[in-house]
Amino acid sequence: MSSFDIVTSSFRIHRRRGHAVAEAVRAGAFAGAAAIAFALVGAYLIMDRRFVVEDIITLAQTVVLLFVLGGGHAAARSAARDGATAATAIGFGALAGLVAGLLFAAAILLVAHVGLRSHLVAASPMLVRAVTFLGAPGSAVAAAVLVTAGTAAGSVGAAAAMLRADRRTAVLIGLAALLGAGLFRDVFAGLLHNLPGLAALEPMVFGVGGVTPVAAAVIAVGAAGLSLVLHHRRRPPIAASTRRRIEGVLLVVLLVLVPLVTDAFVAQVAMLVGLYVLMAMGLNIELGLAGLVDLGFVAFFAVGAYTMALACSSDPRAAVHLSFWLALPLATTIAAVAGLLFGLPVLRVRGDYLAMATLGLGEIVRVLVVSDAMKPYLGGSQGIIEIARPSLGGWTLDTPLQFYFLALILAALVGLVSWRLQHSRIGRAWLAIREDEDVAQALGIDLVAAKLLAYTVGAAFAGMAGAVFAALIGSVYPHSFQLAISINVLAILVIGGLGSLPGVVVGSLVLIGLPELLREFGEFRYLFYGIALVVTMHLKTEGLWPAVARQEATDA
Amino acid sequence: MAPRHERLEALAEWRRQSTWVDGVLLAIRLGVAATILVGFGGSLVAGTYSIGNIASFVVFGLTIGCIYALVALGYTMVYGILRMINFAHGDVMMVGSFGGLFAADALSGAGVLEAAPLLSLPLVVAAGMVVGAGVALGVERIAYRPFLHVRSLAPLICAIGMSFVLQYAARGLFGSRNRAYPGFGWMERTFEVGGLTIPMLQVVAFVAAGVMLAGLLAVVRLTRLGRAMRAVAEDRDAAALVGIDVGRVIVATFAIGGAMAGVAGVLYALVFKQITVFLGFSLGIKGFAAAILGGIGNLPGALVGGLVLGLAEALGPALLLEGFALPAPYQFKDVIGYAMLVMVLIFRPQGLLGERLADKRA
Amino acid sequence: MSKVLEVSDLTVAYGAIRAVRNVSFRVEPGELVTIVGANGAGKTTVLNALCGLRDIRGGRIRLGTTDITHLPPQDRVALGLSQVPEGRRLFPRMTVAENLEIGAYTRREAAAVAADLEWVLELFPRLRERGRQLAGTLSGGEQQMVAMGRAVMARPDVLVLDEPTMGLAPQIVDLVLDALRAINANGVTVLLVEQNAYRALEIADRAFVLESGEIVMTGTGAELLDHPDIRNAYLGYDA
Amino acid sequence: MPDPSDLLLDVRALGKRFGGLVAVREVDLAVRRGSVHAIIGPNGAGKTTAFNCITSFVKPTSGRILLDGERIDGLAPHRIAAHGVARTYQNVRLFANMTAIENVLVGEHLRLRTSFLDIVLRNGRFHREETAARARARDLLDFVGIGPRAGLLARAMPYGDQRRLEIARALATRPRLLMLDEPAAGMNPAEGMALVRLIERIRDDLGVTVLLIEHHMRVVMAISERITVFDRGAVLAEGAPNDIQNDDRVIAAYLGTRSTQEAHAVKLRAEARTA
Amino acid sequence: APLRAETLGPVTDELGVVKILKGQPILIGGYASQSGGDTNQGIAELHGAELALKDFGGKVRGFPVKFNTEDAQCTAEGGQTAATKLAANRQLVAVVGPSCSSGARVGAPILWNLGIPSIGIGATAPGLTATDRPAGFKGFLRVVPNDLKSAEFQVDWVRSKLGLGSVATIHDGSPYTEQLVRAFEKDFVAKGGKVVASEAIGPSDNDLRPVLTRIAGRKPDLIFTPVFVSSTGFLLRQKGEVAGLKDTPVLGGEGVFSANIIEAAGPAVIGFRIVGPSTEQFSQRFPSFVKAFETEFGEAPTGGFSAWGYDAMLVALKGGEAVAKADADGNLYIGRKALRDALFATRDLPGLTGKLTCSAEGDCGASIYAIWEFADASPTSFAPGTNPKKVFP
Ligand SMILES: Nc1ncnc2c1ncn2[C@@H]1O[C@H](COP(=O)(O)OP(=O)(O)OP(=O)(O)O)[C@@H](O)[C@H]1O
Ligand SMILES: Nc1ncnc2c1ncn2[C@@H]1O[C@H](COP(=O)(O)OP(=O)(O)OP(=O)(O)O)[C@@H](O)[C@H]1O
Ligand SMILES: [Mg+2]
Ligand SMILES: [Mg+2]
Repeated sequence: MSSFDIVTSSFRIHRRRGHAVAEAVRAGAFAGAAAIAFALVGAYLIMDRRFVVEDIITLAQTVVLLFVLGGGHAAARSAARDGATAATAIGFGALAGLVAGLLFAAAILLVAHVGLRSHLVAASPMLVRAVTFLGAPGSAVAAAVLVTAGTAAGSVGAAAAMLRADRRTAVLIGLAALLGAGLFRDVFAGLLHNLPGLAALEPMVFGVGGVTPVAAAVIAVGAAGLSLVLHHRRRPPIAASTRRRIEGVLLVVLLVLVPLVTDAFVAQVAMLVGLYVLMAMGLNIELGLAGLVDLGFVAFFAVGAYTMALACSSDPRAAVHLSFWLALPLATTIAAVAGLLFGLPVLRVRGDYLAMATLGLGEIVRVLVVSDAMKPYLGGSQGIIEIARPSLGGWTLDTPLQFYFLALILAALVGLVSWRLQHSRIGRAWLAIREDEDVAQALGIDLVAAKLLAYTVGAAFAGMAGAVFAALIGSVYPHSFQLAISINVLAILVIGGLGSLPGVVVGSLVLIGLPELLREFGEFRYLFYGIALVVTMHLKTEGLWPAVARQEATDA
Repeated sequence: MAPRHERLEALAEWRRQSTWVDGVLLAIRLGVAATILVGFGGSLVAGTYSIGNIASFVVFGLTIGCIYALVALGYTMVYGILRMINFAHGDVMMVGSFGGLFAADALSGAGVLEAAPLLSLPLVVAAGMVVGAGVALGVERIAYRPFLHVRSLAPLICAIGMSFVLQYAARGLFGSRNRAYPGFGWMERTFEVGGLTIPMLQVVAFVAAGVMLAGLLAVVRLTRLGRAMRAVAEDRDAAALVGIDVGRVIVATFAIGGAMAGVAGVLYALVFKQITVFLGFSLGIKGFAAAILGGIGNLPGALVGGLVLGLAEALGPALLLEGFALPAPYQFKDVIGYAMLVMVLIFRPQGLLGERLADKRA
Repeated sequence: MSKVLEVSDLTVAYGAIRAVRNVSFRVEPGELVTIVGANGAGKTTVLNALCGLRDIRGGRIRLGTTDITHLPPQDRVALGLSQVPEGRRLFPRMTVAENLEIGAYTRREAAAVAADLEWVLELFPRLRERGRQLAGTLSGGEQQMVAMGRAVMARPDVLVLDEPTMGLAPQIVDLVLDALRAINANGVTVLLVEQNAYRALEIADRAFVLESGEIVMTGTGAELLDHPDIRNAYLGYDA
Repeated sequence: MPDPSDLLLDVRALGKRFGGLVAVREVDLAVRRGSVHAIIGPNGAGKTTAFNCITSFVKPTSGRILLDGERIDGLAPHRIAAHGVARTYQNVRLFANMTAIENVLVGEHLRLRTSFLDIVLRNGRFHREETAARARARDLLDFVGIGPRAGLLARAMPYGDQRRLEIARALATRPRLLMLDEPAAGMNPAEGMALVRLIERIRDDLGVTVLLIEHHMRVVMAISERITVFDRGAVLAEGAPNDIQNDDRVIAAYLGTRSTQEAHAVKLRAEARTA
Repeated sequence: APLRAETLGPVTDELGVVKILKGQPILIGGYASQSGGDTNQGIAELHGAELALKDFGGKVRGFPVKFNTEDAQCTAEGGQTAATKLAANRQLVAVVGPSCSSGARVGAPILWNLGIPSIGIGATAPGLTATDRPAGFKGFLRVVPNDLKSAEFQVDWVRSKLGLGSVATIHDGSPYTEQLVRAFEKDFVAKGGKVVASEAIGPSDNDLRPVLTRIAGRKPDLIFTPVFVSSTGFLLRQKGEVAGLKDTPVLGGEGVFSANIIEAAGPAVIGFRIVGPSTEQFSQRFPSFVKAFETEFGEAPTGGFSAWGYDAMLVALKGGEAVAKADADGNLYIGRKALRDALFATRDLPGLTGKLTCSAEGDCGASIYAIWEFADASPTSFAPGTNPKKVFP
């Protein structure tokens, strides 16, 4: 057993619950602490620059509000579980909100009047100013306003908890829709702009930084209403398999249509998602099927990219001058060979040892590529530039959208191959190795051959992604091939659901797509990314789209 | 030498039992040996470095090796019990290092640091340990405990997530500038042993690593908690069945591992004198490498792994690459480290002191 | 010193499948009770639920005067409920001696623990010479002996065993069952699941028959031993 | 001494040491083609270790192992499987997270021939082979009596079924020699007798030679043609069931004089004879 | 959509016109490395730009200016994505950034193909403003000087002023430092000097003593290394521990022109020299800029590039001010081509680093250099003029 295998025990560790008052204070304290952390880490200020609803509420305010709403909600739920009436429960929510508000206000007063800045750089007058609504920044009035607002928000959260389940969902969906619209303003604005006939709507719905107030009301109410209507329409029950199929079709439609009708940026992001899908499918063969951890996966991506560069660039280092269409299979093949070579020495290494060995190999490749010693062949830190774009009969691919469709086609192809391999004797052998190497071998499976095949196929997929990547960017630099990419691909697999092909797509959408959309929060992007990883795993431990719905939902 | 026919027979026997993979592995081994020989020989011929230089390299390597070892100890502790790499460990170390810094700043502000440097050091280290342990507990609470009963890689991904969170939260909270670590007068001294200048700090690092290892070994081998830890490591359900509170044992392990990271963080800062919020990532990887090299789950292995890795990095470019006349050989420092790691794993897939991963019991 | 074990309406499910349904029984202090049942009847599931290794869907479990339904496993051990689990579940990389010693994890009185250790070694002399061998390298039968010894080391009021004779040589089976009787004679309540139904019924005061997760029959050991259905289904006389 | 060409498995002077402990010493074992041969002996006598040596799970310290006259010792485990040796394990070792039928299909791996290209192209060859393999897997599950549980995850199955599944998986490799390590453990006497019938069918219907380790004397006596008794790593006795049963040394070392189990076994054999 | 001539309100422009409704803000974009290995640099640059906007009053022609920033990391794909994202907003008039040449190489054409000029901060690669650069770079300017120029200056100082004959160089594998080192070496050799060691390290290396030992064996007269703050700190501190290097001077790059290097290097910073802007403006204004920066963002700039961010923003604002035209209703119009031309026509604009004058290729850097030397090891003593003090010219 190791990190990359299972870890399990049959019993859970339960938290002992306290009295409702204690639980409310606890919930409030959590909300308050979250808000304080959010402020002191500096995220408040950067998110305060973005409006959700134009000129009315900023993203930062929304986040803090959500913390407190959540605290009130949790307090009320826990009170209701102990049998409190709705009114009392709301009282507990208010208590939680009060605690949160007090904590937050206290922290702000501390920031305003005690110099914390030598250690906490974000504890700035600007922060105090930003959270002040009434009164002088840092004054008692300002603090009182915060406390009042906290109490109110806690009560509202609690009140929401007292709603009937369907209404609660409706409220939640309404808010989520609004938040989504505000957060991804640029995407939706682009969408409106491009959809025929809707272009005129754009300035009505979106201001410069967020949703206009009127549109906000329409969106929130509309989404909530829709949710209620859908909930109450009698639907014929859908079999799980049909449902999955429908979801699958929807996913494909989404993948094809959305980039078409939005702007270049969405296409660009979609393109990156596509490349990660290719890579993740490769790693899925290694890790998801054969259980071989590979933290040096980025090396194959690099091999593909550099092969493309050396085959299609006008750089003097370029060995040959091929067209993209010839270079692509060449890059794939060379990456596959690299996979084979990688696999050979580490065949007998297992589990975490394998993780480290591959990580080491990946780093070796990266350093080689950046090194002065290899500069005459690989360009060193200046990389290789001016890689020709693919062209087909005089028509050159150059927009992100075109590349996206290229990636999509390749991903579909690779997905098909993956699926076929998975459901064949080879795939079964891989699974068996993952489960118990010794037994698999005793059943006649040649471990060496099977593992090498997994490495080779996985590497080929990654190399293909790398080749497309190089052609898209038009240049390759060693700094694009960091360890972080390997880790990212691993996270995609697990978040999506290990061993699941649709999971790979969903995982890439979430882990590549969303952070791209959050690019504007620059320095906090990885903070949010980290939080997203944690939260996703807590909500969907098996991944967002697990391989097969195994029957043992509650079981060890 | 055995008679000819016996040798032939042995060869035939080898051929009967081996496959092409054995051949390839043999070739790799020979290739490695040849490379090392050529590089080493070439380096000797090149004669860039004096014996004194090499001796200094050994001292450098041992110092950084001690730090790797301390990080590796934390990994190995947690791994031993959960069979899980704590990916956030490097960042726990970073936060611990900041804890020590703030304590030192406070002490310095109160004038204690200058007045009683000998007394202040334990206080600073303790601060690092407490902060490290605290953060490690947070990591356990968020990334491990909720997943004790499920079968998935979720803890691993959560730990990676926590690593990002710690790094970038620290950046947001403390800023991204490099921070100077205060020196403790007596530690800045050096002394001579056989013509070799040895800084006091190096000795401190060495002693610290040794003491920590001894302490951990004592805990694991001799105490009730230690025995419970080993039991939980082997079979969590069975441990619960003999009355061990599994949750508590895991918490204790994380706390110890975190404290270890705190020590490593402070020690790192004392040796290298400046810290940033990003130091955790690369040191974390090195610590992981050291733990694997020594055989993960094995405490003495962590020390050995750390020292060997440190030595390889310090000596490798000088002793191996010089012979190949490569430009900028120190760019390959990490390559040497990782290559050595991979080589060791080829020869000993279980690490230097590790036990065979799977004794094939049927 | 011995405690009553009372189970009422116990239901345990794996996902949608309810493997144990509304099982109720009571084991009186000092009794030796056995559960008999075919493959997959739910015996192991019942025992795991008793020891807290399995979340239960419904029902109550009482040990003496304490309701232990929602206690974590280690607290149940401290209250005097010990299990010899199916498949032994030793700590393979700890020595035999360590495995035995850790069985007494919840106990602090060193002298009494030492005395119990001596007793275990008398029961299984073979283990004496193996004290320093890693438990994982023992043969299957030797492991089973350690597993029993480990559970006894906790000096339980109620001892629960899941197929303790599995994989034991016939001679040792005798020995183990004798030992079990001796333990029981010392005042320890015993709940035994055993595939060697003949021997189990022979030594049991009372027995239940579990079929598809439900108790379908109860009686004294001797009664059931002579029951034709039992003879056919579990003793194989019809073969 | 039987005719050598009659021997399927011929183990000569097998030895295995673990550090200072000699687990198997100078063991000779001859298993006749088409027979059911049992190994019994006290716990820790080295029975499982001998199995492990034969299947290359551990490397023997000394000795030779011949299958059908061909040396197989020292070969990698998958090559031994390819020679036609399959086994089950004392502590069931299934692919816990795969379904029963998938477990069996893995067993068939050795006999499947579709190439990488066939699989990627999903051509007729692939479909033919895959269909046949699945059909065979179902047959095998039916054969061992767990056909209805084909879709269940292995780890969700009760212990006894897991043992049967393990046998089915081993059979899927189409072995010449099937080695079973305590197949009746965890089964009650009635189930044990069902197992006896299964093993007989394996020998008679499938023509597979069976070598088994077992402590359930009823099973051993009811089924085996020859029995080898191990004690402390060495062969204590070898012979037909009747001789073994009455061998004083065996009784002293293994069966135990008071063994009621043995008495039942005798009774059962008597019943089986008369039937 | 391809760019075409357009007339909106009072403005006609061959590449299109941005119309800003009354009360709406003018959008300026920014992209720099805010995550990954070069985080500090990018953040400092963007913060510098924000300060410029603040100093400018936050408005152009009475219209508030909004600064939208994106993370470009320090990679080509980061630059590409950030630029694409910025370009998706059609209201954007100009962009400040990026920090790295790799990002500029991909990002600048994306922006310019949509008529958006960009002003590079840390992108120093000579090719970006070469006369034969591709058309996509015709809208790219930079306030940071081209590597070739700074190298020329430094070599001149080392060779002609100090008269040193041999150097050792160290870079950290980043395109920026490697390029500077190569330019320096080339010039140095051309001027008759000798490069006795050309070493490289990794950006996260902390024990540089072995590589310094190797250099010591070559006995250079000077070590030239433009690596960043952490590495420079390690290098300066550890240099003393390596026999034979104690007195070898070190010349660093602009990337460490900050208070932080004092903290990083401790006492070893004394005598350390770096290259930096030489102008009057710089000497006068930089200290107060650092103060303002610290009040605003909690810590002083950690690297040396914040001043370029400031100047880039300044150029953009000035350009906007020059070409924006209001109509009778109070809406504002900015012609894209006009703005680009106005930016390229920047002359003697008093920036933070000096008077900015843009060449026809887009190099706007003041390129008047000085060598600065640190004289005090107290972190609070950072004040260009006294610590570090100008030693040449
Ligand atoms: N982890 C699991 N997931 C799903 N179902 C399970 C699981 N474990 C057991 N079951 C099911 O629960 C039922 C009872 O199993 P249990 O192991 O308790 O039987 P048992 O009586 O102990 O059998 P045996 O004598 O073979 O040990 C069986 O039908 C089995 O398939
Ligand atoms: N890997 C090992 N290391 C050390 N000793 C071992 C190892 N494997 C087995 N042994 C020892 O070898 C002896 C023979 O063990 P083996 O498992 O072969 O016994 P067995 O005959 O199968 O017994 P059982 O019937 O109890 O399963 C035992 O004393 C055991 O402790
Ligand atoms: Mg059972
Ligand atoms: Mg055995």
